[in-house]
Parts: sequence; C-alpha cells; structure tokens
Amino acid sequence: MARVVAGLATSHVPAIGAAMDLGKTKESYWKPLFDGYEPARKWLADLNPDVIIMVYNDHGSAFSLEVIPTFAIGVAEKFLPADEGWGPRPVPAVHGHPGLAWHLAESLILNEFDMTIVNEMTVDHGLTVPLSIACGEQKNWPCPVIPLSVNVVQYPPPTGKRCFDLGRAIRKSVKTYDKDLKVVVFGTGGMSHQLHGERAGLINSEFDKNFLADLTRNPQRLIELPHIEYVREAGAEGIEMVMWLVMRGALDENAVEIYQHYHVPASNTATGLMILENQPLTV
Amino acid sequence: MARVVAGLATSHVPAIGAAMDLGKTKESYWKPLFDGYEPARKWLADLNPDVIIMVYNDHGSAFSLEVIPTFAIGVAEKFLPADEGWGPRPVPAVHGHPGLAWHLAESLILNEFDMTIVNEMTVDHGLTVPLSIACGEQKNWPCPVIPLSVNVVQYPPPTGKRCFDLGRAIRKSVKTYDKDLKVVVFGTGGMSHQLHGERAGLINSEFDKNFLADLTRNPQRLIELPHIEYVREAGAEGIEMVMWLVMRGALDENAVEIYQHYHVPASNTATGLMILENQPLTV
Amino acid sequence: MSEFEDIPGTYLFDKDRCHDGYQFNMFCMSLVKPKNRQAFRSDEASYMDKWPLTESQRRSVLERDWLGMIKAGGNIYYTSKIAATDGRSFQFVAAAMSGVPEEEYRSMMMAGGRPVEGNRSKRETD
Amino acid sequence: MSEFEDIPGTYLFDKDRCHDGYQFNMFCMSLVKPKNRQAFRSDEASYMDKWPLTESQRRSVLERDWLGMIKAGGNIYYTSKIAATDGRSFQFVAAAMSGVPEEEYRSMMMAGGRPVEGNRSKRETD
Ligand SMILES: [Fe+3]
Ligand SMILES: [Fe+3]
Repeated sequence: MARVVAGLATSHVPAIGAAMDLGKTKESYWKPLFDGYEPARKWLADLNPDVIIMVYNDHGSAFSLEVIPTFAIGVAEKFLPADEGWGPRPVPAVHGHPGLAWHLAESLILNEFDMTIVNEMTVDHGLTVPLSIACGEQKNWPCPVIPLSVNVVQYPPPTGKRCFDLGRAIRKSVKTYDKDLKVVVFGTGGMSHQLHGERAGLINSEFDKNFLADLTRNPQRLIELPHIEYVREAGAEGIEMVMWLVMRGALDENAVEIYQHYHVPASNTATGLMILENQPLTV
Repeated sequence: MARVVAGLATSHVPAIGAAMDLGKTKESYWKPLFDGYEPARKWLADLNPDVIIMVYNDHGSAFSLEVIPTFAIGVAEKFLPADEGWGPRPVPAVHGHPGLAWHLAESLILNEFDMTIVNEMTVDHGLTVPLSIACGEQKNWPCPVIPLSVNVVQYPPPTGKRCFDLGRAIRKSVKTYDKDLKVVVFGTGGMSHQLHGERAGLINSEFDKNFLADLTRNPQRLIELPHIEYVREAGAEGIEMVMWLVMRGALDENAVEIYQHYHVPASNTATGLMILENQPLTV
Repeated sequence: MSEFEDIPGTYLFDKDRCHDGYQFNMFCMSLVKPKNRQAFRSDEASYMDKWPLTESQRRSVLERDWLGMIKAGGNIYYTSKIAATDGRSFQFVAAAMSGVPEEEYRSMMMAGGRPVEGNRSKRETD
Repeated sequence: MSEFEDIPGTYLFDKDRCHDGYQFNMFCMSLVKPKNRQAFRSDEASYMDKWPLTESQRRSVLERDWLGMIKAGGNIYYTSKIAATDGRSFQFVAAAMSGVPEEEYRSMMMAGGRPVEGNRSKRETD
C-alpha cells in the first residue's frame, strides 16, 4: 500500500534556480537562503521517498492562455525542462510515475475532481526550482515526480478550500494504490510577492509568518482566506500560496512540523520552506 | 437577470449531419428521423433564445490525448467547425458569448468546479450536429452558443452525479449574470450505441426508453447509474448520456417535458431527443 | 477494471490503453489536416515513421485491420480519422470490427441493432 | 471585481484582461522558441505583425514600456518572455514597472521589500 509520509512546501522563485545554475549560491546575497536549505536537503535524502507529487503552477510554459486547466496531472514517462525565454534550465529531465499518476487521475475524477489529464508537457521553474531546492545539484533527480499543476495565473484560481480538499482526495487515492511506495507531496509557490504594476516588490512578512504558523495546527483559518486577502496582503502573485494547502490537505490532521525556514528577499519574493511529517501509526 | 428557460437533449451522430449536408433527409432511411425533428425546430424558433449553452463532447478534434480536460468551457468570440478527417462540415461558424461564458467560468471555478478555460478551439460534430438538428439548415446560427465540453472519450468520464451537479451550478451562475438573457441548455450524445469492437452496433431500446422516461421526473435514478451500467447496457459509447444530466441539472426540479422523439437507427446509433421547459413563475 | 473486462467485444479506453496507444492515437489525429492526409495517402509507411509506433500498430493500419487497431491501443474516435482519410464511414468500420459484411451489419441495424441480451457478460458468450 | 480594483498599482489578470490581452500574450508566449526570439530580435515590428495586436500593445513592446504592456492586457508571466529575450531579469522589469532605478528597487527589496502598510487600498494612497 502506498502512503503519503510527508510534505514539503517551498517557494519556487526562478532566480533561486538561476543562482544554482550560475554557481552563485555562496555569494553574500544568496548564502543565507541556501544555508537554510541544507537541513531540508539532508532530511529528504534521509527519507529517500519513492515518488514526489509536485503541486506547482505553470507560468505560461506548458500551457498558454489557449487552454487553461484548473488542475492538470501529468501522466507521462518523462517531462523535459521548459524554455521560458532564457533557454531551458540545465537540470535533469524529470521522470514521471505513470502508474501512480494514472491511478490518481482516475480516482480523483471519480471522486468529483475535474482533473485535466496531460500526456505530454514540459515543466518550468515552478516544478524544477523546488526540486533544485530540495535535492541540490543532481545528475539525476532522486525519484520519479508526478506534476500536478494548479492554475494561479488566470483569475480565478481554485479556492483555498478546494485546494485543501484536493489534498485530502490525493491522500485517500494514494492509500488505494497497490504498490508499497513512500510518497512526499510538495506544495510550491509564494510566499508574499508581487511581480507586476507599481506595487511590484510588495512583501508582507507578518502575513507570511502567520501563514507558516497556522499551516500545521490551524489550517482552517487559511482554508477560509478569500482570494482578495492574498492579493491585497501578500501581493497579486502571493495567491500561489493556495498550493501549499494542497500539500497540507494531503497530510494527516495531526502531522507535525519538522523544519521551517523564512528569508527575504530572493529577487522580488519572500521565500519560505516548511516540512511536515505524518506521525507514525501507533500500534 | 439571465435565466435558463429550457433544455434540449439530443443525440449528435455525425451521420445525421452528413445526411443534411448531402441533402439526403427525404430519403426513406432518414425521413422518419428528420420528421421527428420538425416540432423541435419549430419550438426552438418560437422560443427564440438569446444564448445556447451546448454541453457536448469533443471527439479528438479540438483536444487530442495530449491534454484531456474533464470540463472545458469556450470563452472565445468565434469557433470554426473542425476538420474531422472528412473536411469541415459546411455549416456556419459558431459565435460564442464571451460575456456569459467568462461569467460561467469564473463562478463555476469559485463554486468548486475545476473548469478548463478555452480561448481558442474548433468545434466538431458533437456541437454542430445538435445545432443542425435543432435549427435546420441556416446561413447563420440563430444565436450565440457557449461550448461546454465534457470528457467522455478517455475513461473515466465525470460521474453522473458530478454532471448533474454541474448543471445545478450552471443554473445558479446564469441567474447571477446581469443581462436579461433567455438561455437554453443543450445536453448531447447517446443514446445507446457502441462504435468499436466485436460488439459494435449494440442498441438497447429498453435502456433508452427508461432513460427518457426518468429524465424529467425521476432523475435521481439516472444520477446514481454507475459508468459500468452505461457501458454494459447502452454500449461503450452510450456513456455520452451523462451529458444529458448536465442539462437536467440546469433545469428546475419541476420542469415539464414538452416533446420527445426516439428513433433507431442513425448509422450505428439509437437517437433520442427531448425538450424540457421550466414552469413559469407563479405570481 | 475487471468488471469492464467482463463485457464481451468491448475495449474500454482506460488508462492502460491510453498509455500504450498515446503515440498511435496522436498519429491518427494528425490526419485531421488535409496536407497530412495527402502525405499519408502517398506513402503510408514512411508517413507513420514520424511516430514511434509498435509493429502491431503499424501493421493494423497498413492492413486496415480495424479491430487490430483497437486492440493495439487505438481509440475509435482517433482511428476513425484513418477511415475518413479512406472516405469510409463509421458504419463501414463498425461492420468490419464486428466481422460481418457491411450489408449484413446495416440490416442488423435496420432491424433494431445488436441486442444486449447475450452481450452483457463474457459468461453469457462463452 | 471592484474590490480588486481598489488595490493600488495592481492589475489582476481577470476575464477582461484575458479577453483583451489574449493575442498579445500569445505573441509573448511565442518567444519561448529560440528561432522566434531570433526573428523578433532581427525585426520586432514585422515579427509582431503575425498577431492582431492593438496599437498600445505594439507601442508598449517597441518602447519596452513594461507597465504599459500590463495595462494593455499583458500578463507578467507572458511579458517576462520579452524580458528574457532581452536578457533581462524579473527584477529589472519589476523596478521599471514601479518607476524607480533598478539599484533603488534592489535596495528596497534588501531592506525587506515594499511595505503593505499604505499599499492596501487606493483610499490610502490617494
Ligand atoms: Fe510562481
Ligand atoms: Fe459523440
């Protein structure tokens, strides 16, 4: 039986990927951020998951405005890094897990989530930067990754409640997959940032810290946050944080916080990272 | 205030469109079918709706297996007939209604339907044949049409319950659109048919007639029908009938049946047509 | 999925068929463009070389083995693009798949179609 | 949507912007292919002729008026493809949109970013 054992939420700022790709991680601007990633990398390497379910958003790379899926799940064998205008990131191809991905697609649809099934797509910084953050520089990513893309570019994104409920449904679906797999769910994006308009550069550390504080023990407050609150308080692009709620929903109610890291800035963005683990079953 | 005033469910067999396009509707094979369409055409012309919401499925025309949306709504100004291999049907372009379509997309997503928003697509026989059936030969279609495509090609389609609930949410959303529009919702596909395998040609008139009988007054039985029942009893491609439930859900509980027509065969398929109208508000 | 497999003469287009038939159906889909239909007609085998197809997929197309296409992962709405390229109807293909001459299939349809009795379960047909 | 319009310096990418900016963003998206970036660089105006853009959309690109692109229906994730083609970063574009030199913007970010106080509502900024 497969099971979700842990969750990791992290920002997915393109500049973090670029800093790694260009060898700048020891520079004074970047060092405090990357130092904070070390414990997470060690934790993930020790945990050694069999599959990562990566909840992220595409930024006009695999999907254009032609077709805008609210929730899309990638069922392919392989996903190549996207060219976002700067050329593709020099990171390994992502190998999928068609078996579990199709199982998820099937059971999520039968459980009334209106998934878009994707057989072929590229993956942009929304997916590759969290892998770089959590795995470091690698010749090959340590395990298969299932891309689960959430629309947060075109208003309206799904509500926080819908995202949390998707996480719940993922948890249930993983449990009914008949292979013995340790699954980690990533939620990515955020934290507070605004990339456009005269208000670009907005950061709200108080909002972010309250978000980090409540994610584990008081997710109900976050589930109920309306979109306008994210946009006003955390910046227009801060709405990405709804994806953290998918991760939270995929974990048990009594999941415990293992690690937390917060840093301002990375380029235009406040960055956060949080690790949750499910409690072992008491026998 | 916009409102759903009526619903029309009909098969969308490609051969029906071809019979019209090739001028064969008076031939003995086709005449009984088309005679049955006359009252529906008169009814629709008299009703003179402002917008049609067309619930249909794409058959590998606008969408391939690359990206398979469960529910997709077209928000464009215009949709051209698809080339399905025989060249595009010689019918008018379909004009959309971006205002209502975007309103629906927005409110459906905020109401937890995970819609895919589509800005550009062609429309195949699934959409144009019902228009031909209900409007006859036309230089221009009589009103704007909002395409709402449901995946029924890749297993699993959404459940009957999910389809019915989508109809309910459409009804509610239409009511909150601030223009005075008479809206008709079409549900299309079916009835019993199987196009593939050694069992091709399967027809189950008893299943179909029970479906027609229960749609108006006993939809609950149909909402609960599992996919396996459609496939086994009504043929693998008979599963399209879940789309009739979207139409049913969009109408009031006490909607009344205005017209019904059933004919076997059109090519490989049992055809049905049904018209429902909401009761006028008692003052 | 076993409950669906119990239905005779039926190949539900489920995750396994989609996974195995993806490239094959994408090839079929390409035939919605006139210039691709023309290229396919002028040299079927080399046109198909653009997709990584299996031998049974290629063979089924070259031999117009319509049932074979389905068994090899084809979905009827995609393989019908080959029929369209040939100028064939859905009914032609359905007759071929069910293994009877088109005239006989057409008569069966005129008489009300293939009955569901006896066709619900492999237990009935065995 | 008025509650979103009350937020200063913010252009929510909603249905109206998507409707008005569709072709513009599709043009931007085309720059994810190296050969399109090259074609754009060698003749920007004629490259843009392939899309039915409005005058303000064309002008904003030719003048690299990053805020103008947004006001004309551009979405930042799409207009950033133009920045990428120019070899510019998100931070360069963000500084330009907020109307300050990049160095000043960078210092603001190092000091904790633009505060939310005073930036929540147009009532505060008026
Ligand atoms: Fe992002
Ligand atoms: Fe159909």
